[in-house]
Amino acid sequence: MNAAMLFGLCGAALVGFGLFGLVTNPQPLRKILAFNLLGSGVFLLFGVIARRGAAAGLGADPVPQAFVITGIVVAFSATALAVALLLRLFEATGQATLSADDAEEDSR
Amino acid sequence: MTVALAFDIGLGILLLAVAGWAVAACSTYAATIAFIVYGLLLAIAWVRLFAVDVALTEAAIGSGVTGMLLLSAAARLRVIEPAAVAAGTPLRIAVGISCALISVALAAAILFPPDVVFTLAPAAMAHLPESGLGNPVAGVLFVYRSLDTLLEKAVLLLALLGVWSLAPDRFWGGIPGLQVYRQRNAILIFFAQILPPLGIMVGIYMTWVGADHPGGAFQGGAVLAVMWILVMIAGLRDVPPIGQRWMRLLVVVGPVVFLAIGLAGFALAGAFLGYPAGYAKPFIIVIEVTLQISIAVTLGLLAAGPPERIQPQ
Amino acid sequence: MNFALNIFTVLAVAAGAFFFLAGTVGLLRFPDVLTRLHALTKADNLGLGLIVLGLLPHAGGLLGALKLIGIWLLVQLSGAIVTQLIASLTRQDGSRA
Amino acid sequence: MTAAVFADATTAGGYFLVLAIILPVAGILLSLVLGGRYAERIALILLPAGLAVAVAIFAIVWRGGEPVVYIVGGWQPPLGLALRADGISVAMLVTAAVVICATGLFAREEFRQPPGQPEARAPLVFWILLLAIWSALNALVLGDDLFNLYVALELLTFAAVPLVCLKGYEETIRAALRYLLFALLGSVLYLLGTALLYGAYGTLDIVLLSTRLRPEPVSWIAAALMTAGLLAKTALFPLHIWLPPAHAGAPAPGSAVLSALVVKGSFFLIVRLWFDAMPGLMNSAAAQFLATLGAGAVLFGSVVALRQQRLKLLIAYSTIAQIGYLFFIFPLAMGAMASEPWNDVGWTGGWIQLFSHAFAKAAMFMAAGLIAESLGHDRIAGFAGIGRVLPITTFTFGIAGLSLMGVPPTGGFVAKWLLLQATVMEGQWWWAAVMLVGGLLAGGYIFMVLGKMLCSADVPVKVCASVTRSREVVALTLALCAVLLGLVPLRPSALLQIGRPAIPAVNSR
Repeated sequence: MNAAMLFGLCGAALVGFGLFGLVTNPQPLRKILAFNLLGSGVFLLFGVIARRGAAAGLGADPVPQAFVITGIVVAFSATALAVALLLRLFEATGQATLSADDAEEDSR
Repeated sequence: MTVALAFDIGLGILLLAVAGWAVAACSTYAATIAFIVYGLLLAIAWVRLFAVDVALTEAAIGSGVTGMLLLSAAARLRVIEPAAVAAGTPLRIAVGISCALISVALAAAILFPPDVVFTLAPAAMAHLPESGLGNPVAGVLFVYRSLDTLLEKAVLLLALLGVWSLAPDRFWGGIPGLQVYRQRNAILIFFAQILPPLGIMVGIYMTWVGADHPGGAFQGGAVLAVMWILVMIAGLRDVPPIGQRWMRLLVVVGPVVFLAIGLAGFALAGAFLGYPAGYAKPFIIVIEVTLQISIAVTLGLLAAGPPERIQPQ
Repeated sequence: MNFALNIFTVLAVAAGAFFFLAGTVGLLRFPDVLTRLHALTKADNLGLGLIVLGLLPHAGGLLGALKLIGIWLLVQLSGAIVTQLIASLTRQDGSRA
Repeated sequence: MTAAVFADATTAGGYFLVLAIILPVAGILLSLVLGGRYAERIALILLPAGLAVAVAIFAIVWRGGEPVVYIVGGWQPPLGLALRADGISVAMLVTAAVVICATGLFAREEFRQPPGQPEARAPLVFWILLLAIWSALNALVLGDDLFNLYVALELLTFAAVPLVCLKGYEETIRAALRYLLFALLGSVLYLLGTALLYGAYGTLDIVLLSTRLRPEPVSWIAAALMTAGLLAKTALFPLHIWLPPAHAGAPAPGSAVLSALVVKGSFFLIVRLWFDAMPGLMNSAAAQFLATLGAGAVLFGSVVALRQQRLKLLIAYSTIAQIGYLFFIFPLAMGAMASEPWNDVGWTGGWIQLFSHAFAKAAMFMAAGLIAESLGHDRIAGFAGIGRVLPITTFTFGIAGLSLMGVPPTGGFVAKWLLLQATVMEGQWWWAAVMLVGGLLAGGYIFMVLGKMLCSADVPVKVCASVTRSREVVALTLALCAVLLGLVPLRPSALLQIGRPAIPAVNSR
């Protein structure tokens, strides 16, 4: 067991947590939050893979690190757009749920 | 067991506990705060994985600006907390089992690494001198895979446009609806006066050292963005209307310069996004500096939200 | 000399960690917002201050030492401001968390 | 063994690939700065230019019979990135270019910046999003690196979501949010798969990956995660729930692009993944599973479409059904017995289904938009007499519908005929049954609408707004494109096989 594997296991668990929250939590804001957790779990796996590829005097393979940096920025963009949509929905309807009248259809 | 490993185990357990809290907490507000704490812990984990560039990005953007966005949204939505109907227990159990299976599969993939570990680190280091950079991560972002970075800038811009597009027609070109402190708060104003000079210096420094050490335009840009947001929230400066030409210019200047230098590569280096031999570093620094400005403005505006009024308050 | 410095570091960092622990216990156990803030500031100021102090000999030069002190000062500043803000909000609301 | 398809050097004309991606991006940046009425002008200049680039790439690949490759920045994969245009990518490029150009022409009146007034919201946003969708699609079909494709996929998402709620109604905002959440889940699962693949094989370049990949658990997990993510984005049954409100809520030109092209982007990536990146991994169980979902989509989508009262929702459910047909490509083109799966007629059939559906569905959404504009509503029950008022549009709807049903001489017929032929050759008759039932159901919902349109009204039709002839002609042109595809000879196309790796279907380690 080393640090990379340890955080790899953390990443795997975080993906599970995030997925669970994203699918089961009915509130959009919590879904957005869970998406961020899920994303960070995926990034952590990239980080573990990078660490495993330490070579040539580097502590970690730089290519997956660059993927993660790009990924974090994309995830932030997604969060900003989703939050803006949610707040607009709240303003327009006074609610923040994904299902309007079709609640039954939604929770199928 | 070494001290380092004990620390890592503690950190891992803490990470999972806080993440679990963020998923399971009853109140959205508490969950958001848990998420911010989680982000900071995660940044430490990134340092432990020898990925300092990522740690800085995670702390600045992943936890910092994202956390701020989520927190302000949670504050606005606080009034309608229990509105949504929770999913049924059988569904939750089924989803839980499948998520656990996915986690186990991933854990297995991590615990049993391939016999041959592939890595691009030697290749990235071998060509790094050609670019004049010292930080291999910057090398990947701006030399080897700069198309990814360029397209990602386009993603950031589109997100901003998407946020703006949510404005009612009559407020188009108006002022974003950032929540500004209603009463002028002396303490906050003091803070917003004293911190930005320091923060701006740190942000510029981060970008500048990014060529050779951990840091770069993203992280530096995020720090600048936060300083700007602080000044706006304290009410020291007005939130600028999104219709103004200079603002639009600042938003696109980085990607435009990036694209222009990329196209110049056709003529100068024989390839799109190639740099002429020997002059790579100055070009990259020009790209990073302009990108930092654009990233700072874009992140700040993303946090400020869609336009909600025409006249200043 | 080296040995003495190491002893100093261990003692200072241990004392800092103790204040962090005490502050955290206070944060969890104290009854209302204001007393909790009180506990928290002890962790921030004293705890972090002692840890920084203990690490100074190992900072590797003047620049490193200045960076460490800079970190402590920044945390002081933001801690003080945020504490003030929370406290004034609490007073306005008159609510007890 | 696959030396011919290695992306090892930039080929002649490779810079066109860069232009295909970069031209729209340049347009986005310029439009943001100049704003106002320049956005439309920039788009209208770039539309023909981009079409010319797409046609040029098509011509180079068609003449040369070999993929066109561009090494970005001169950095070889796996460290760098390559762009690669093969037969299916150029066909997609041209389809996307034609549909986008037509959409641009069609949208001119709806999204016109009023002269002399301050910049309006909808026009600026629409033109930029149209260019962004184009750029993202081009990047998706040309990318040769799975992470580069992830960025392209996100670009597509961020361009598509604001288009859904451009009108700003509350139900469209809800639809957009739901779409975004599905799309984000999809791309994160895709990214998770790429992480595993990079960890196991040290590259994300598709060509390199196909040579390194071995059928082992980690590849399976990665493939499953990525496919699941992309299925959510493609809205394959049962992950379709976000599509109808999103596609029905967007403005007509937006719906046309979303339904015709955007969902195809992620489908294209699934095919790339299974046929190009992981050719050794596909087995008949996975293929049958995907096609079963497809069959479910065909039946479910068609039946629900029959029950719709609003035209745009009906067309959106029809999209769900038509997407289902695309997934028959997996069992039919991946026949385990065939040594050269690319010669299969199923491969050609599947792709022609994609292209003809793109043209027909874009035409149909435009026709629906014109009808809604002219009547002020899109309730099918109130359509009586519209055939007299908008004869061209009714005709457009009719022939687009014929293509969806698969009636000769349309592209839809060629596609379904080839797919049927493939089911016979592969001995998988059950898919044929699904296709026949799906065709009948499609006939049902198309004639349900057409019948209403063509019957004479008891009271004179009240027309809210007149519709210009030029827009009707644009929609008709797209529908005619779908018919033109019907002239494609009924045999496997050579173009669609350019650049396919000649790898045996089962790659043992």
